[in-house]
Amino acid sequence: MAPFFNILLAGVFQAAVLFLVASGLQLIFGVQRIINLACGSIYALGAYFGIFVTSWALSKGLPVHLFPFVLLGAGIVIGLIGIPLERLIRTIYNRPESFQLLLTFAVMLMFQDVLRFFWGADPQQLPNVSMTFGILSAFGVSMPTYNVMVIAVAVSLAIGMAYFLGKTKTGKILRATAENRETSAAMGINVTRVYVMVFTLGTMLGTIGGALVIPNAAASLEMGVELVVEAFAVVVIGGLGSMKGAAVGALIVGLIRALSAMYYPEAEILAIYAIVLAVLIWKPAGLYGKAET
Amino acid sequence: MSTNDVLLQAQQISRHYGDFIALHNVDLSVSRGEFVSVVGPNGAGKTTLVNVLTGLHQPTTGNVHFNGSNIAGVGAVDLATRGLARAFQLTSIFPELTVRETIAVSACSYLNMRWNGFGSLFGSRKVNDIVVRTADAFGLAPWLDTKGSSLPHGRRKLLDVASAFALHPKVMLLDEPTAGVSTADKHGVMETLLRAAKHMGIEAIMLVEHDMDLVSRYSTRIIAMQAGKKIADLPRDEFFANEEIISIVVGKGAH
Amino acid sequence: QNKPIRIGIIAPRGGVAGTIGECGLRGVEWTTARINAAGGIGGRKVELVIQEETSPKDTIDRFRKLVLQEKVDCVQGIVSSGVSLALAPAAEDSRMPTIFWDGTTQDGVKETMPKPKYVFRSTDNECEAVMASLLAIKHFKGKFKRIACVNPDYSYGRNTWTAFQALLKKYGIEHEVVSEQWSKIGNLDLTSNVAALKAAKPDLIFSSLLFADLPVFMKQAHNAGLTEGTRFVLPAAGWQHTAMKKEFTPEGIVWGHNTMYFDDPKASATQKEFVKWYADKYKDYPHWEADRAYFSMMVYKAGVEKALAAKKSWPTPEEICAAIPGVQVESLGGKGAMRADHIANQTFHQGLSTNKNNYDFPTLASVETMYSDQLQKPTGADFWEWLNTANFKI
Amino acid sequence: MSLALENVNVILAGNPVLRDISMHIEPGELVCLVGRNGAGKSTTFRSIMGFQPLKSGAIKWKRSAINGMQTHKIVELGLGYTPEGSDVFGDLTVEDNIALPTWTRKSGRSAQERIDEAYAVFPKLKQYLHRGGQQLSGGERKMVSIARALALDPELLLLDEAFEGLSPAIIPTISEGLQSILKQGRGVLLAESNFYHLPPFADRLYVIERGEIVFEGTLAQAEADAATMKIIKGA
Amino acid sequence: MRTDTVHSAPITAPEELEFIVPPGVSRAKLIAGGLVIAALVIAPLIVSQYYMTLLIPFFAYAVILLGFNLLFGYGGLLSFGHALFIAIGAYAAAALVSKTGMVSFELMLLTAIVASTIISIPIAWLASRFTGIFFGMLTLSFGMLFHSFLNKFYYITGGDSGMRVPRPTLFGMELDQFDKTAFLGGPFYYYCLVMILLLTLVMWRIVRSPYGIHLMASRDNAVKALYLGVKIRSVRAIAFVISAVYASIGGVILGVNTGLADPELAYWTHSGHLVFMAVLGGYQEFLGPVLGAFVFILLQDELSSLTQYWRFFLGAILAILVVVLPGGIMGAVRKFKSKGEQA
Ligand SMILES: Nc1ncnc2c1ncn2[C@@H]1O[C@H](COP(=O)(O)OP(=O)(O)OP(=O)(O)O)[C@@H](O)[C@H]1O
Ligand SMILES: Nc1ncnc2c1ncn2[C@@H]1O[C@H](COP(=O)(O)OP(=O)(O)OP(=O)(O)O)[C@@H](O)[C@H]1O
Ligand SMILES: CC(C)C[C@H](N)C(=O)O
Ligand SMILES: [Mg+2]
Ligand SMILES: [Mg+2]
Repeated sequence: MAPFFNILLAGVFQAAVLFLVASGLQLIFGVQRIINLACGSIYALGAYFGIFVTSWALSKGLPVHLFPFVLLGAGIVIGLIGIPLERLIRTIYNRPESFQLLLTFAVMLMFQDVLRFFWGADPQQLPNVSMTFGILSAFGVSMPTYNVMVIAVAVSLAIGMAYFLGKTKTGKILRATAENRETSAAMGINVTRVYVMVFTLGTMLGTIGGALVIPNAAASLEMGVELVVEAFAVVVIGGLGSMKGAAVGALIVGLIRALSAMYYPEAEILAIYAIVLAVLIWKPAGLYGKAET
Repeated sequence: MSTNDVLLQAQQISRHYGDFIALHNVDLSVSRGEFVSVVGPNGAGKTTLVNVLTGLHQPTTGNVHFNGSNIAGVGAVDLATRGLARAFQLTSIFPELTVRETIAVSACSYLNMRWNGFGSLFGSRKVNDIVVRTADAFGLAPWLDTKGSSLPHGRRKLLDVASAFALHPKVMLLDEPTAGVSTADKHGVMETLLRAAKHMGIEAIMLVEHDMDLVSRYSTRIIAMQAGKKIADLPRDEFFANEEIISIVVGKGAH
Repeated sequence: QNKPIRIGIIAPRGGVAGTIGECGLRGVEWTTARINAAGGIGGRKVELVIQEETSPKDTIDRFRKLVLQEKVDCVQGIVSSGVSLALAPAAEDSRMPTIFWDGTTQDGVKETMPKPKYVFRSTDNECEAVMASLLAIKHFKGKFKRIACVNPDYSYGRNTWTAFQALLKKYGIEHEVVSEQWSKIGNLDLTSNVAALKAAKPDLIFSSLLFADLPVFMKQAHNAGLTEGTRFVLPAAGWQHTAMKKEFTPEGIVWGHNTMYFDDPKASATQKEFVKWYADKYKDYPHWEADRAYFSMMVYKAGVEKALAAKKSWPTPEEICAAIPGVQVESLGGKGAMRADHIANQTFHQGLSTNKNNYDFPTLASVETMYSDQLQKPTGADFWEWLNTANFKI
Repeated sequence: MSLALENVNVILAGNPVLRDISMHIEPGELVCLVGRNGAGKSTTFRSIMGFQPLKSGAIKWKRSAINGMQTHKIVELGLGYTPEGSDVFGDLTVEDNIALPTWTRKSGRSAQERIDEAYAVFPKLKQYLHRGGQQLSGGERKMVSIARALALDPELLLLDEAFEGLSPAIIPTISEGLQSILKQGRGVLLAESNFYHLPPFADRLYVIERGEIVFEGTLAQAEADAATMKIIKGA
Repeated sequence: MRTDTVHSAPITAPEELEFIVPPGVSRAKLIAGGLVIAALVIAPLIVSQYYMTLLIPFFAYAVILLGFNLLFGYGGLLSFGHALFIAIGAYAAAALVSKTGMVSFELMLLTAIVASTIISIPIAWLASRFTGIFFGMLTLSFGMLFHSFLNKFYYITGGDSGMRVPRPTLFGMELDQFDKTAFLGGPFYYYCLVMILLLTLVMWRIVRSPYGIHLMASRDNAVKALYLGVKIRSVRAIAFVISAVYASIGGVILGVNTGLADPELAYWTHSGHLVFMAVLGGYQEFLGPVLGAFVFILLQDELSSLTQYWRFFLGAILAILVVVLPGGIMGAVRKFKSKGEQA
């Protein structure tokens, strides 16, 4: 039984990272009705930047057990790139969806080369710091403590976001802005600020995801383009714009990947799309999405 | 009036939203030659009623018969082909299509040409006939090649209704067709409508309206709703003679 | 005749294979400078025209541009098998001398380009797996029974694994496959594969993962405790050798460096010079793709000069291509030659790894080399049949 | 003087939609902007609220120009607006819709006070507190929309088609509400296309036709003017 | 009776984007079209061999985008997985050859059409329930599903190495007096030219037919369309199938040009390029996307030779175009023209 739980836990870890990126996607979509195809690139940027800052800090004598905080900090700082990005995307808020998709697609194209320009074509990685905190194990089930920390971060962000959007005044203001920009402005909401805030926050979730995954992985030019598709699968399964959907969707995708790696490796990617299709047939708007029109 | 003349009939229809009952056991019928108005305070359930009658919403209970067959939930397309058409409370047009094209959409449905993917649309005499006749009836002829989104507000409303008329329906449901239309234009719109209805052979009209002026001028029969229930269903003159109902609908001391 | 020779180079710069292309391009840079400093090829300077290798569809267009627009004399490069497969017929058709650096995991190693006139291809990508399998048998025989793999999910990954099992069978090594993990190239989250492997409790793990995938796998495997007591056979470890940090890589791995091992004590002076230049300039240690680039260029040079010597005037592309088979060159990683069927023979370097060195990644405790006439199927043979009948010297 | 438009011109897609509009509203005044569909009423409102850039002219609030300012800044200064189509936030409950303005604008009065005042005009809304905006009927939305603007605690309230879609039964309630708003010293600018909806206690009337102000005066003056009546009431 | 009591405000054009409405063909347009065709006919005589080889992928994308735009421009459905059908076309051609040994181009086209029809019908059935971003994501999922199928089922599809598409015969003729470049720039070029003209004509008829108007109605206002008797699901599904067939025809041409059917054809970024081309050219116009394909191919070709950071510049140019030219190149031309007329 223990191996089975180990696999489940591996899936949960994948889900945690996927959730961070997908929730950024959801937040931006939820409020701004923009599908950010560049979310993968932003994730990659978080990864590269996280490595860059953390290795620099370690070389300057940072105590190793502080590295998660440096990573998190790097993710947050580089997430500020959302501010200029929002400035670019602001130019097409009034256009049809296809334009927003395309503009973020353009950003994605550019990002690959920007990353290559700064970091070259070789994949980058951190020294093996993820074992700094050892392994947590119980009943034969074990997992690196660092991974547990990442899961904890994702879960607390999930709960925090749900509370923030559902219960706080700012959250309600965001939701109002999501629905009708002009009327929100007429209610005294500084829409520009809300958009900058949301886009930056959404970007930050992505960069944090990228930074946190790094001790276990490496940063490569392709990582973003690959991730987009998975993040989309999460979002489609969970329902566009729903935070709960992002969490459940990420969990489903993470677990499916893990379980199929164990029991039926041929199906890994296919299984994800099979679920996507099944969900869309059964619940066209996704598990927690609102129906269209 | 024989029962054969009944075109649209709803029996005991209800619509629930969770605990809230927006429509409660309503019976009604519309017969050939009638102009039935539905009135009632805000939130009385008028729009819900139209939505159920036109299959946009399933009734929670009860059923709706049109022209003798059950139409509960048959879907909008089927309704349109059977001869039940509607215009919306908020103006609904095709922003990028011209008046000509908009009316042609209905014409193609009516003539069942919808799967003709290779014929020239306006090369067809039949389509052209319907387009020109309908546009004429609604005074839209000068705008034939204007896009819907470029039409003045009032014309848009007419186009919305005209395109529904071009389906040559038996019964037409109109949800506040003059909402937002200025006083100066309201009667113009209504008269255009009625004239067109006659011209295009529409057999009965059902109207949802707050403007009692319009209601009293054009209706043959009036249904009053309140809190999801039908509280009156009377010929026009009897309706306006009933002080109690009038005060519910119009309020006390209104003009 | 004093016009420079224009050589088109096609190599990936972005995407997953960008890192491989980069090393090859650096190799070409160095090689060209060196050739030009020594007077060029047949007295003509070499001029490079570089294009990027992307999808087969777009790379074909780049190739045609080199041929028709840039009027190059020769095209070298190509890393991915898919692209080389599309390009070979086009090169034949346009009579363009074309030498592939790599990218010859061809359709289950069947020859899809019989009797080429203009196209020269590299050694089979499976050579390194054959050699690694032989070394695994030599060093680990009797020390394992339960085997598992984690390989890239495409032909290269599948062929290497099948070859390993075939050789175990051929040498009567009793074994049991307990898990097969396939990972999409570029997938950097292998935690579930690691968990699945861990559950299978293998004695030996064979992995031909490439690029960053391998170090990431090793790191995750190490952190999950999978590296303890498990033997590893990593024929492609040398693709990312500098990323395989000691802290998560155990010693004693069967470790492939393909056709060049940068730290080979027996290396030629040329290789040492190159490695030094590379390390100084790029703060990194080169791998085999630089050698492939060097080899391709030197083979072309030798062919041109051979044809020139025979003819005394500048040879046609046909004459150059006819001259190339049979030429021997001393490549960076050791001796190499072009076979009559236009397939390269080169020297492969592998061995058991050690962490006792001055780098932060493993090197070879002792270098074993094999010439690819030992590792590669002969002309016209079927790879899988040949594996069964070949006489390997273990 | 509180709000003044001075020779405002607005061009939309190449067409002059507002031409040299000048008008003013004083504290405590109820002013109606009357005109047929498409005359330019909503455009006037949208220009005031900063949604619509001017071609020329100026819009002044307490003598300083507000045209070109961001909408939320204009709101901050004390203008409240209900758009033509109500635009209730469908994702928020009625309660949140009405409370929202108290979070975004400080007015010196307590939030509770402001909210209570809004419900006082439409007590019926208390029945739907937890219903989502999406689930309301057309008329209910209108009520929420007006109540919401009131909760902003504005000095001047701009109501675009306040009575559209409202049942005659409820119109007196709103009229009363309007009067109580005026009594607090607030100004109201009301756009209306329905002559019969014009509140008898309106102080002044502007009649707009094809983007031009063609009449200014009291209701009585308007009723006396045949040309004006033809425009707003039809023949 | 007053028929004209409804006040007529000045007629204004909307500020938002204009969508395609089938325009009449003006004489100027006919002449321009004639010139372009004439130029294409004599192209092999004047255009350098290399640029001739670029015209073949251009033809392929022209066909693909004609179909794509039926869905996107006329149907309002943005597919982010349309490259799937390009791949189906290319693989169908390859499979025909590997299974039967037949290398007839006509048979390749036929196989592609049959395969894309069969495969697109269930997808169309499902996808026609959706619009907007959901449609985009669903099609993206199908595209990626097929992409991973191509890789996973390598014993059928050749996996990452793909399947060879050998040089075909045209009307049974071998034409081996031409080498491949000459073949592509000569007989194959003219063959494709005629084919694309025919396919353009067919598409032109479709968008101006009764069916076409129902498709546009479903794009503009689905609920209203339903009440006017438009069977929006079927209308959309049919558009999807037609556009899939067009894409597969383009796929065959691409396959022949490359000589290979490979999984990258189905990758989602390839679909992104299609959208790029459509928007670049202007999807509000019948031929806008075709123009977009032309410009895209030249742009990518030039940029990738100029700099190794061509993706960056491609992205930057795209971003600028998206921001400043909402109507694409065609939209800009039209704006310019109408300014000229006003002056
Ligand atoms: N989805 C829903 N969930 C809950 N209640 C709903 C929903 N839709 C409508 N209602 C309620 O049902 C009642 C009837 O609504 P309906 O739209 O039919 O009223 P109406 O008579 O058309 O009013 P109006 O004249 O204001 O348009 C309203 O009180 C409304 O709030
Ligand atoms: N975005 C736009 N682009 C072009 N013209 C517009 C636009 N919005 C409005 N118009 C035109 O401007 C004129 C004035 O419109 P406006 O909405 O201000 O009228 P209104 O008086 O509020 O009418 P209604 O009673 O119908 O609400 C109309 O002719 C309208 O067609
Ligand atoms: C260098 C390697 C990437 C080559 C391998 N044969 C490939 O296809 O793609
Ligand atoms: Mg209603
Ligand atoms: Mg208005």
